[in-house]
Amino acid sequence: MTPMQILFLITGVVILFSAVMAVSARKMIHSALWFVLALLGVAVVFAMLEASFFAVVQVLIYVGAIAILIIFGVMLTRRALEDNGKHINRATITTTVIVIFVFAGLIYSLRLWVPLLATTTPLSSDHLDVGSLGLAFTDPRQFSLPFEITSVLLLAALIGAIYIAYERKDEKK
Amino acid sequence: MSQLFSLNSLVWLLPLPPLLGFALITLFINRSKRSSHRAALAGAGLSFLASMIVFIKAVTTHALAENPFGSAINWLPTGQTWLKIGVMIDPLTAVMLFFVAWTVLMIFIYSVGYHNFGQPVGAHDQPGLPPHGAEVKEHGKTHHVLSIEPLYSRFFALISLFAFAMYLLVVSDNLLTLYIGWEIMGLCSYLLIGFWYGKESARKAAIKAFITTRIGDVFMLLGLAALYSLTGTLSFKEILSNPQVLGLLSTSLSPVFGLSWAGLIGLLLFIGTIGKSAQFPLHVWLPDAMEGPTPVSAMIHAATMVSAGVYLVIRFFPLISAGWLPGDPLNPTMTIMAVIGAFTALFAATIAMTQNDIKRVLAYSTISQLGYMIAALGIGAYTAAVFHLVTHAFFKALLFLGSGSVIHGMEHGVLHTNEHIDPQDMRNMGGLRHKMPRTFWTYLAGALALSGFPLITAGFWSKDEILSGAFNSSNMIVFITLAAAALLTAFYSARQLSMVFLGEPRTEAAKHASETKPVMTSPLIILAFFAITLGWAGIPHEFPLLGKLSPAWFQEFIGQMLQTEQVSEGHSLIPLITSLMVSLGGLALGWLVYKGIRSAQQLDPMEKAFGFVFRIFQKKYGFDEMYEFLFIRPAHWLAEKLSYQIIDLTLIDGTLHGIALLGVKIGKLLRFGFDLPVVNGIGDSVSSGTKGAGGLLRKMQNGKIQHYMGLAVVFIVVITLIVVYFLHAF
Amino acid sequence: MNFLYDPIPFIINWLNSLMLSWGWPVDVVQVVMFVLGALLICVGAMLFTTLLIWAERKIGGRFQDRLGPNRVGPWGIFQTIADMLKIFTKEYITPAGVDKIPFNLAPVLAVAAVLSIWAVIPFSETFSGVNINIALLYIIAIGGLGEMAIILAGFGSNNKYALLGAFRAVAQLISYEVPMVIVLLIPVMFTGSMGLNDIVQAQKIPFIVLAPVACLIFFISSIAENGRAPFDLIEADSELVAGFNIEYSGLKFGMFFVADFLHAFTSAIIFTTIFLGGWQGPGVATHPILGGFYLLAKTLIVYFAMLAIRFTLPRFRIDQMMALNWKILTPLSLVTLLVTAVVDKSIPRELMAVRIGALLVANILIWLVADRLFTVYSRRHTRLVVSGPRPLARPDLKSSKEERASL
Amino acid sequence: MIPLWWYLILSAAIFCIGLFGAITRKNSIGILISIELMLNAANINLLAFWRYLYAQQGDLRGQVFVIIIFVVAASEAAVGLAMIISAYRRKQTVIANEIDSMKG
Repeated sequence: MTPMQILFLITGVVILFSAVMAVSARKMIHSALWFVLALLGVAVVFAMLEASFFAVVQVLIYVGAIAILIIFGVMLTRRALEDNGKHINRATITTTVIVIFVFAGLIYSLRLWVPLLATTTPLSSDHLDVGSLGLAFTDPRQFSLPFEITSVLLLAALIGAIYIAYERKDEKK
Repeated sequence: MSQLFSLNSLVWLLPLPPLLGFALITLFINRSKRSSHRAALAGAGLSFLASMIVFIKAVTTHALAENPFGSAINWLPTGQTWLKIGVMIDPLTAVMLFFVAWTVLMIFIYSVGYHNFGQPVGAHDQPGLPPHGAEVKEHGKTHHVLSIEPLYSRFFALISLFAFAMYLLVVSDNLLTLYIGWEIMGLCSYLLIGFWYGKESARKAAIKAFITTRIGDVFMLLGLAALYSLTGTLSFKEILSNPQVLGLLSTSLSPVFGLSWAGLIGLLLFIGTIGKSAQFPLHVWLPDAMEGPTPVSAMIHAATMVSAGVYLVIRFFPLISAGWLPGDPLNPTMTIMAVIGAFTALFAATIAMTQNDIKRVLAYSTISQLGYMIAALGIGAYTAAVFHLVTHAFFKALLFLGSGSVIHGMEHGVLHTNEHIDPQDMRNMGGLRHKMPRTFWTYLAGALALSGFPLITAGFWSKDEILSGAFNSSNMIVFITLAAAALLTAFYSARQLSMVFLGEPRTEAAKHASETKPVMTSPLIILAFFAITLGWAGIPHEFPLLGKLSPAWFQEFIGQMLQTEQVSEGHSLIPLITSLMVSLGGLALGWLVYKGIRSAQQLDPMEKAFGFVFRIFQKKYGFDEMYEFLFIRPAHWLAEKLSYQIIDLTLIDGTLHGIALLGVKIGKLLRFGFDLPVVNGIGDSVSSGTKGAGGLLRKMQNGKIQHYMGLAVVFIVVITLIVVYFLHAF
Repeated sequence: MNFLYDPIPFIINWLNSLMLSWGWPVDVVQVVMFVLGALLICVGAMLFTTLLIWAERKIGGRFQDRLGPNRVGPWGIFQTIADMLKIFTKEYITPAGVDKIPFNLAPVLAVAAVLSIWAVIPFSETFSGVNINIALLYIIAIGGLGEMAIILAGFGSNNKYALLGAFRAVAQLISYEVPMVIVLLIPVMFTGSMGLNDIVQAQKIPFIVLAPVACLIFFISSIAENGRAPFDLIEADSELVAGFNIEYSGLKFGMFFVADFLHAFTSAIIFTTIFLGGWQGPGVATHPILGGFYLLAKTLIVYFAMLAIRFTLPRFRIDQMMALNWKILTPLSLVTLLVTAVVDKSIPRELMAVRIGALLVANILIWLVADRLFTVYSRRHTRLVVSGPRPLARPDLKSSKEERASL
Repeated sequence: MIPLWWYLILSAAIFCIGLFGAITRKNSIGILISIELMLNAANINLLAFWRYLYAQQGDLRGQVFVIIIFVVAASEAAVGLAMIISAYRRKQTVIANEIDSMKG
């Protein structure tokens, strides 16, 4: 048990616990906060994978943007929070069975896979350079097309979100 | 850039402005009468300018006939070769352009006035009928004045299209585009003759004109096809300027009448001309075409479209006369042309002599003059024919427009006096020279030119040239016939002048006739100028005294077209004296006979003197009746009996009914034997099965998204299990 | 003398070797060092803040023509300490119905978020908390945590006004992050790195010379991010009671208070680091400790500018604030980024003078055009104010202006 | 060092938790949260594979995928929340199973 492994186990437990809380908390806002914690845990995992860029981006995008959006959404739909009905629907038991089945299936299918036990050595510093990723995204021979398509997707989502959520004057009751 | 604005492209663009005008008027601006005539005039004006530029360039080019300018492009692929279309300017085209441009522009301007632009809209006017006039209240009194044509814009659209077709015909360098222009003109002629379609006579005249010219066109198309199949080209230059082709055509024998191929094709094309230029025996449509508005008569049926027929023959003269040299005996095709032309000239002149409708006289006169040209071509007087074509276009356009002006003045009188008379009947006129001085003087110029008044009119020079040609080529029969026709021409010109302008007014309407507006008279003045002066471009060298002054420019210019060294017709005194005699004599005779008419009801003096013969002439030799009896009635009978009753009703309908009955029988059999039990049974069971299955599956489609998600997961798991256990994928 | 020239790394190295010599494993030593460093910076920052609060109150007093704190200690310098003691001893009121976890988490998160930024700031050439290559991204990401703190506070309070304040605050913060992030790309572009130390090292000539418009935009946005006047709608004491922190009392309120001041100072440091050349100055190559003083001096100047703005300008309306951001700063920042990129890439690095001149000219041009456009725009959108003649206290006297004219 | 399968198990567990939430949560924002969790699980997988199998060769494909998933997640959150708010405004509910008709 190296310190890293201990750290990983702690992080994993935190992530799993907060994920479980996020999907099962009665209050939506608590759910969102647990979700934030889970995301921070994932960011730590990223950092452990020596992808510090992704760790920071994870915080920036998920915590700084998506989580805040979700909390906004929760707050804007507060009236629905106050009804005290069941927060999860009837299919809980069935779903639990299914999910356990899926998880078992995943474990089973991973069982015999050879690179599963792979370990690795620390990366040299030139592999950690964000610059090479940036260059890869602007190089037409590598990923500039996916990059452009992604940006178009983002733009479309931006416009679409504004359009959908825009409150039209004539629809006001 | 220079390529774009070169003369060559100017020639290509030359016919297009009127077409644009037509499209513009038809599609966009037909609501506005003012914009309509503006568009039409702009189109005609642009083409006119282009034509003048091209004409001046053509005239100043040395040896234009050897090096005509123009170009051709590939148009339709025909197997390995291309059907080319193109434009070409040679001397003949140049002079055609000259007179077409001038007459077309003049007639466009004239039309504005003729259709009463600026007058009020008549209360009772209807589209398709000539305007009845409007009532205007002024100073407490009600005036009847002329009213504007209801279909004003349509008129300008159609004549624009017509002008396009004429320009297209003139500038094309091949028979195909010429034929296209030719047929568009036929269509426009049909539409414009029937312009006042509310009148039954106009409708009939339009159909008559269309069908009659179509007969000629079919033969022309045959000639065209023959030419194409023999030579593989329709380009004028490749056929007519190629001695090899001409020689081949003139020496090879065709299967018909023992004519050479050149002769046969020439004959077929000539039949097209007979239709278009209203030569005997297809002349019957032209007088009836006078049902159209007068500018139409002037433009289509005097100056341009009928000239197109003559133009075709002139253009193909090298083919028709292939192998013939001046002085040789005429070849069969030329003989036919000479005979038909001369006969038509005399024959139409006799009818013209007896008509009372001012426009009909001119119509028969046109036929007669076109006969002159055909006859001239038939005897090989090529330049004379061209010359007469040009001068005739000007003075006949002038005469028609003048007659329109007279009719207009008379209509004004009729409206003013409320007298119910025909404003076109010459018997109702008289003494109009005081009322309509500008019209009179210009009309006088035109009439003198028509009758060949010596020296000062263009008609004299061109007609004299034809008579000399006939005399010198020693075709005495043709010469005598033409001379007689010239005499009659002068006679009926004098008759018309006397009846219309001289003497005293014979009706109230004539007393109150008034001069027409400047927009109508100024084209008359311009055309009168050409009717007088144009002849001086072609005074022959040998003419006493004057011949030394003038260089016979026209003959030289056109003469380039022929390979032979024939500049102008040989000249001698006998034809000169003859033409002087016939013109002056005819004029004097006509004036003497008709100066004494005092009242509209009076019998024609000639009828008094000649009676029966006169009446035959007046009935136009009964050609219309003969055609009616010979062709139309049998055709009707055949159509009724054979086509309708026997073939249509009995044979075709019977067969069809039989098939229908059979179909019904088979259908019934199929319905009860197969459709209902088998097909419907299967269909019903499928549908009820689907319905049942749908009822079962409907419960899954409940709109609850998590339900779907759960199902999807379940199915993925199941499929994965199947893949793993049964296919051993892992 | 080496110690005096560059003391901090010296101490760090000494501690490191000391612990290693005790036989501790490397990992443990590193963790201990991190903890120590974090503690040092946090405590230092906190202490500094108390000084800042005093200075701010004092300067504010001068701006507003009064004395400011002047009773506790010389020049009132211990006033903040006294306030702290008061705050520590106050009762923690937790209103009924609050959501405990968010309510208590929020102030901690607020302070933590600001302090986290200090981890990446290069204080001198040789000393910075962590020199990561994506420090700029990290700063922006941490800003998100600050927003989270505000939301938690607003939501956890179970108070309508708090929630409203939180909404406003987050809307403002998120909005002003947009032009800020865009103009931050310009130094990144100049440097080719997101590491703060790299950026400072690249500033032989401070980037304020190369990109004055971007600098201005960043300055305005960072004031807005701090929520200080004229962008203090979040707290808007006279309007919103107190904004998102209305239900807090005692030390929890104190933490928000400290976070606020600290955030302002941190913004000034970041601004200095990115646009004013950070620790760059004469003599830093041989005496790295000088860099820390340069940084401090520059930061204080910037902070003073912020204070001057805070105490002189009136508050924006919320629509004006949003219009300023979305209609002026965001487009302007995009244009600036574009123009700067084009100009920068089209002139080779070797022609330093030409490059600086061209960038300056481009920036001035952008500014002139933008100024013209926005003047036209604002004239067109000026709201008509309907008001009658101003009531005079003593209508028998003429207005002072006329009076002066008459004298 | 941590072996690869630790990450994979962690990611599988997060994924299954997300899946569970996505199917069982009534609140549609809860569903959104669960989906984001699943995406995060995928990200962990991708980065882990990249780190262990490709990073040494300088192959960047795993990172590229992760970035694209970030963008997709952000877009999805934005559009999804916009839709939820829009639906809430009309129907006064965010319970996914109550929003089951396309009209209105």
